Amino acid sequence: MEKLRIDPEKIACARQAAGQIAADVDRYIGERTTVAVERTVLRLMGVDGVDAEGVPLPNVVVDHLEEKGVLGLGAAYWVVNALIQDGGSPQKMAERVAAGRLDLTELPREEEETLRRRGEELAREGLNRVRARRIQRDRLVGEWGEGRQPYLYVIVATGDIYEDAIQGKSAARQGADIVAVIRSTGQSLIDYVPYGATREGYGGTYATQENFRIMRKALDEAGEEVGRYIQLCNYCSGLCMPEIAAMGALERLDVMLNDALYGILFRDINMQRTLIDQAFSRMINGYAGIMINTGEDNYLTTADAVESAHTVLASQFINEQFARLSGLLPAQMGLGHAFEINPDLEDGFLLELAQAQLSRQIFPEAPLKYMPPTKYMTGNIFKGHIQDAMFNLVSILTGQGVQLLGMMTEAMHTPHIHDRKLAIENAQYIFNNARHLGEEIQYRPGGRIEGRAEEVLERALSMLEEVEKIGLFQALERGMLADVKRSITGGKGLTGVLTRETGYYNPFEEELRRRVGLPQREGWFHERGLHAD
Amino acid sequence: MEKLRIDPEKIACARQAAGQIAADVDRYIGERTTVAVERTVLRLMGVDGVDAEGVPLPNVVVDHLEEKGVLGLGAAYWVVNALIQDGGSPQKMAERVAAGRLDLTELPREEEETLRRRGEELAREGLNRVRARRIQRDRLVGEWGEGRQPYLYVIVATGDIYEDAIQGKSAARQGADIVAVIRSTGQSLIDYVPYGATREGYGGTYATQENFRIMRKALDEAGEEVGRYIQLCNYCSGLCMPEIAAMGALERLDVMLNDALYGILFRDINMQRTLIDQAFSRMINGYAGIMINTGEDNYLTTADAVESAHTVLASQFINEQFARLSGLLPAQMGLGHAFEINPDLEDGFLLELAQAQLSRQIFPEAPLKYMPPTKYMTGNIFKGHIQDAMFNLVSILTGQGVQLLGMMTEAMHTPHIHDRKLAIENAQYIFNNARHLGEEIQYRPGGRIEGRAEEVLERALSMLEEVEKIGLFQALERGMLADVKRSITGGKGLTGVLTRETGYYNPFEEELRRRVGLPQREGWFHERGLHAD
Amino acid sequence: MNVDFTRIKPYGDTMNDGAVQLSFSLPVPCGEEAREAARRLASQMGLEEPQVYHMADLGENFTYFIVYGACIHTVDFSSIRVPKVDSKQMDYYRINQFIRERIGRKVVVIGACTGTDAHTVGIDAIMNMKGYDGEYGLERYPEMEAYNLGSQVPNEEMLAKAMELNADALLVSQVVTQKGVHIANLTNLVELAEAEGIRNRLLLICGGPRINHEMALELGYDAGFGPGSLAPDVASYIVHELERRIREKAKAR
Amino acid sequence: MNVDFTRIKPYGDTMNDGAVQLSFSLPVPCGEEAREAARRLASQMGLEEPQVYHMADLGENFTYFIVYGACIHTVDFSSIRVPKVDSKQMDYYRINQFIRERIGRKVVVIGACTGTDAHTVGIDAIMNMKGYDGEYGLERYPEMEAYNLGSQVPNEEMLAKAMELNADALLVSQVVTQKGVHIANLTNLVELAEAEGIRNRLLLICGGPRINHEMALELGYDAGFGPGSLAPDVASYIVHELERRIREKAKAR
Ligand code: B12
Ligand code: B12
Ligand SMILES: Cc1ncc(COP(=O)(O)O)c(C=O)c1O
Ligand SMILES: Cc1ncc(COP(=O)(O)O)c(C=O)c1O
Repeated sequence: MEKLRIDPEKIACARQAAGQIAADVDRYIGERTTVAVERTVLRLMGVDGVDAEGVPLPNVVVDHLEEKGVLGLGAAYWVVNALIQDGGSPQKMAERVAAGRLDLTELPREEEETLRRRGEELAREGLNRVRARRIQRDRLVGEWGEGRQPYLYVIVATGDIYEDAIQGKSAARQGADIVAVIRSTGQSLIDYVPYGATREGYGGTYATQENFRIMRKALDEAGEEVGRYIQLCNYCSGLCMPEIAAMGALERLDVMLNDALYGILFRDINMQRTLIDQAFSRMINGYAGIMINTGEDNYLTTADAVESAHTVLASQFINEQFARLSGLLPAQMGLGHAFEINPDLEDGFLLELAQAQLSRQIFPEAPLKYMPPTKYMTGNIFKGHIQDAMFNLVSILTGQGVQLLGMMTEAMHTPHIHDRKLAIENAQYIFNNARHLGEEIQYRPGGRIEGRAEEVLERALSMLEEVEKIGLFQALERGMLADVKRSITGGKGLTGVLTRETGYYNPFEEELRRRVGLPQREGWFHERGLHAD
Repeated sequence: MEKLRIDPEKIACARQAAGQIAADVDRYIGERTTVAVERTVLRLMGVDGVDAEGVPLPNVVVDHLEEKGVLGLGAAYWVVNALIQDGGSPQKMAERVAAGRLDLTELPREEEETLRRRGEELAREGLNRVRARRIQRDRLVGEWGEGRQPYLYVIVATGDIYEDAIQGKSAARQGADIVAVIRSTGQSLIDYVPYGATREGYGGTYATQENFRIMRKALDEAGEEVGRYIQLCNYCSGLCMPEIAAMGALERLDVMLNDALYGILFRDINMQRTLIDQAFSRMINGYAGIMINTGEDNYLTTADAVESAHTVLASQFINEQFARLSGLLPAQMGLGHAFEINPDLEDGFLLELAQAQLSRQIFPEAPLKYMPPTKYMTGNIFKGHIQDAMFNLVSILTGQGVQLLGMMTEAMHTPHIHDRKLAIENAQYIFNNARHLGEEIQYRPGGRIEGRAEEVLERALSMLEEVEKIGLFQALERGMLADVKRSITGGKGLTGVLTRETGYYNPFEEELRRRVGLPQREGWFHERGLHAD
Repeated sequence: MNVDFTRIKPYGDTMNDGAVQLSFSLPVPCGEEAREAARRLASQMGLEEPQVYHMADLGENFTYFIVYGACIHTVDFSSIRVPKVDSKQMDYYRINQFIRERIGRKVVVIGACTGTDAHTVGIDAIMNMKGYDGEYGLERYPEMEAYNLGSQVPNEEMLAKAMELNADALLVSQVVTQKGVHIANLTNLVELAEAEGIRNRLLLICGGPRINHEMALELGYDAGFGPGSLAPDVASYIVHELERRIREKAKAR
Repeated sequence: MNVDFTRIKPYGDTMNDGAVQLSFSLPVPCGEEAREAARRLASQMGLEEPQVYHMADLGENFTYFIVYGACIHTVDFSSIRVPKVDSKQMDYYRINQFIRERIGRKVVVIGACTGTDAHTVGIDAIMNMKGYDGEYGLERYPEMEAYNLGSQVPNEEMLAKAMELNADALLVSQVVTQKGVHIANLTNLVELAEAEGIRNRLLLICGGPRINHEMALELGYDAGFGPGSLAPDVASYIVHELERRIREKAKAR
């Protein structure tokens, strides 16, 4: 139902501008890879574990290749070569590299065709494991059922994965549909993924494959008992973005925070690095049937929610296009926005409603991820609790997809076990008590709400047109998003960006593109060749 | 703005039926008086204080006349007679009766005209005092300003008038517009008004004239400081209904709980008694410029709010007509209703909205008094606080007049000092944040909300038509209201009902009717005479 | 996570973190000294690192606080035993059958909301014909004679009625609890019953939102029923206890 | 109402009624024993007649409680003294004037959100050109050289910068406080500064939502600023303290 009369022409123009912006970037990143992408390839081949110093084996192998200056051909090239020459598994091979007993670059080089055959085989095996997890998810959802939208999404963030597991199970029993394990501060800036079960993080728990497993098991147990598949969420973000995608795909995560720009803007990660990483990570997420959640909500923690509402919308358009380029379906696009308007603003609720309804109409198939009030939450837990109630009301009124539940204790600590209970009760009460209100009300044509929606769309459109003109990199340099200026060569992780050399080989990307029905990069190389002459 | 399309014909029919119901009762009560009415006459003449045993002088005098079997002529008759014969003030005269030094019935009897002259004089004096208070209120409101509707209405109920004063001032500073002092349990059933400042009540504080004064002073102090006239409310209800009206008029109360049926249904007060008392009490309230609050909300504490919604509406119609007959203006009719639907009902919010909007449209000029959730409030203060928020939202959406603020601690205790603060914050946040939402939304024609409103009106109408047929007394006997059956000769206070004998004299009623522009009862006597033949 | 049930502590997100939320007002003007006073109070209550997260001026020199802290106290959960009404729970049909078979006469029950209390919804829930929450009230029970006297019934009147009807059980509801008025009222009824010499002939049962069995025993009642009680709970108790007493009396003879 | 300020108590609706609201969870299964455990815990905290008004099963053998009771503890309000940053509060213009007149050179200030903390809004509020809540940030002050290093700045880097720029004051923001990470981080900075031998040449100032002046002093800082602080608060403190130190040093020579 189109509730706000907004100009479809403007929506189409905005979408087209975003498409162009993403396409430009895609052309750029198609020529590059990163250490994280290469480590991901290794992980998908089954490389796991750490060396004697605790360095993850994917890092050991990639560092080894980088040291030798040969990573531009892709880690897969060297590993597959070694496997053919030397036999064994990728894991064994990595262990030998770690032990200093193997130099991948010193082995004789196989012919391309042999390499390709073995590489494709490995890719199929790896991705079949991913597919198996996806099928398993579908089966469990079928068996146990699942919550209805808006999904109740809560976080656990004790820092200790075993406490997280308890809190997650408790949340499931309380009614949560999605449980996200928040990451420890700082993890996003470390250029490897920690290993094993971890018990001390700050403000969150480290994302490790073992931790993923522990949580998955806990939520499956609870889900089976409560008769509702409980979705597990983590952060596919930071310097290890695609690796985490791979880990999540292998451990049956269901939802991933995964934004094309977040790391650049909020973690000062180099923009080339993040844009390359996100593309590969999203292919994996897409294929794994994972729903991504983008991070537009974060804009409003530093910028003003009324003033900068259009930047959220503009970014949603961009995220949508990047997602499309990685083969994500609209139903997997949990585009983010947030209820962050100052609660003391007269008629602020009307503006929130306008924005939420606008997003709903512009992205009709996306399970929009709606973030709760955080910035204006204070130590007054009682007031906070009703801010959260109003947030829940907007959601049920406008049909959001994922409701990241607000906690009355937002201003003090990551959620305590009962904070979640109260938050879930809050949402359940409001959703149920006003279930069909959205169907029953109409917005006054030309009124404050419709007017606001128009204004936001208008401003998003002109921003996108501007970005399209100068390109995304320039736009980021000028601070057009979130008021944050980033330089194309600044930020963390730039050294991990490499140009793909001729002969670069990534069988997983190829296989993914094949399976998802995306055009091959090679195809694009050719195309470019054509365009170039 | 007519937001729900409801049949004006049905509204008119319902109003007419209620008019007939009230007119029938009015005919009946016009022939009767009560001990409370007579005590009120004395109070308006200035009789106050207690005798040696602590019995209020108005009671002493009225009991004296009743004992002598002469109250049917009206207390005024005897007192005015005594004043003319004996000189002195009504107060002095009452003191002498109390001391056993004067038997009013033994004095020689003056001629009617002399009596009338003196009686009218006393009435004018008494009512001039009331008028002065009213003028004073208007002046103070002009000087200090006042809150905007929906007024924030809170209660104090410590049992100790001095604590009440503190709590009331604190509430005023927190933002309250109306402060009500809740009465101690049991006061409504005692047939006299306690005297002096009182410091121990249960679940509330006794209504006494001195207590009124103490609170009035406290709220004036606070009001002047905060720059907002703070309205004082009490309970004009129970066996002393009209006396309390007089006390309130004299002490500049601004709002009075005052319902034509509440005492009958919820306190088992005899129906004749209450109906006679309410009529006189409302004349006083009307002239004093007091806003009354009716008690339809109470129906929903015993009956189900979905099932019995129409009884609330029906009763509002009846209360409106009784109020009209006593000269109250629509702007003084705080007709009651309540947010008492089970919060766990799917779409319950839609039903609440329908009811509130319906009342709004049917009584466009009345400052509707909207009561918060009470029955479904539990020890879960957090859930309770958001139930209150939704209640506040309905109010601002539908333009209610008086918002009796819900307290998160409803299920445990009368409000603590900070409960009020949190409740006020709640309302202020919601009212401000969604200030013009009501203007911006429309209800889907023929939708769930409109349908519900129609249904409630329909059922109220047929109920009123039924009551019109059998008369209000019969209807009460059959338990048609609030599921409570009362007999016409049952309940408390029947012995206090008297037939007005020929020559019955009540100069205050006459003067009130004159000043308010109501027809005199005498006129009505004539009329009846006409109809009778 | 291992829990030591002899020393349990509040839990926020880590075993034994002691997390507790508090709120209260103090009769002091709002300001840093007030905040410190709140902190000290919380300390005395055994909260470590008390944090005043919110402070609001209530006017008239009162200040409101929301505080979190880590509680140092522990409770031995393993040793807790709560006295409960321990009669076997039966349903409507079984109760009536029980009366027919084991008592052999109608059971007479009188209920009321006593004193100045006018909250009848609770006692009605237990007694009314139409029932509550899916359970018929005692008036519906064919093997019971149930009288609901309604609200604001003086204790004297209730006892007089008990003697008149030769009641087996009195059901007293008390909802208003401000300043302990329910305690005074309930105590008064027991005293009157004792003075009349009929205490032992009656099952005295009280109920209400702030009543629990343990407290009822302390007040001299035979049983107490709190929030959420339903007719079968009370009836089960009544008939079992009645039968026990009848049996005992028979034995004594 | 007379208040005895040497013995203040929580207040609900009657002086000294002690009314306190509590909520917490216990790692025990929901039930009557859990309720009793909650009551006992509240008793130990000094609440008389603790009432568990709400109890909720959280699953996994955890139970949540909302409790009210009457606190027996009292606080001597009359003796409370709270250490405060006590420099005279000046505004933007007066501060710059003060620097010109009494210090005679630009004041160099470095700010950062240190460690792994990325919450820059607070430090930005104090430093950013455009200001916050109607007050310009330090970057705008003509008589100050203000450097905002941003977020996730290692302590070492911050100190290196301080030496490089010959800073007068370091402004450290810490917002994440879980498991005391801010304490560890703030302490580490002081230790590093001492190790470098530059502690005395610097004003060390910290701030954040859980910081207060008293605690900052305890951690070895010169001052601490909590929620709601604004640039002029900090700047007033800095310039006064700096002037005092300069004067003292001059005297010492
Ligand atoms: C409905 C209601 C009213 C209605 C009562 C209508 C009626 N006919 O009963 C009206 C509007 C008339 C009313 C009036 C007042 N009320 Co009132 N009322 C309530 C309310 C909202 C709900 C009570 C209720 O019906 N609960 C539902 C029933 C089913 O629950 P229950 O009583 O606990 O009963 C269950 C069990 O306890 C048990 N049970 C109860 N009794 C018995 C007895 C036996 C023998 C057994 C076995 C079991 C049993 O079984 C029941 C079913 O499970 C409460 C607030 C709240 N949400 O609780 C305030 C509340 C009880 N009222 C309160 C007050 C103060 C008053 C007034 C005194 C206010 C005033 N000054 O005007 C008046 C005066 C009444 C008087 N004289 O007593 C206070 C009491 C504060 C306190 N703790 O002392 C409350 C808590 C509200 C508040 N926060 O201020 N009230
Ligand atoms: C905005 C925000 C974010 C933004 C930050 C954006 C940015 N660039 O700053 C984003 C979304 C990125 C974010 C991320 C995270 N956040 Co955050 N975030 C918040 C939030 C909502 C508001 C903080 C804020 O901006 N306050 C407004 C400013 C103006 O207030 P302030 O910081 O108190 O500053 C004032 C004073 O304290 C003082 N001051 C502050 N610093 C200084 C310094 C000096 C020298 C002086 C003089 C004064 C001073 O002056 C300021 C102005 O008055 C809070 C919740 C809340 N409502 O408080 C959570 C919160 C702080 N975040 C939290 C967490 C856990 C995180 C994450 C770790 C979660 C995760 N695992 O992903 C991440 C990681 C961030 C990291 N590495 O540090 C927790 C911290 C829990 C705790 N107590 O430890 C909070 C409390 C939320 C919660 N309940 O979980 N967050
Ligand atoms: C898209 C996205 N990624 C990641 C994060 C988490 O931050 P970090 O990078 O510190 O794990 C967020 C924060 O909410 C986010 O929105
Ligand atoms: C109209 C009316 N009168 C009086 C009261 C108060 O009851 P009481 O008669 O016990 O004072 C109420 C209760 O809310 C009411 O609604």
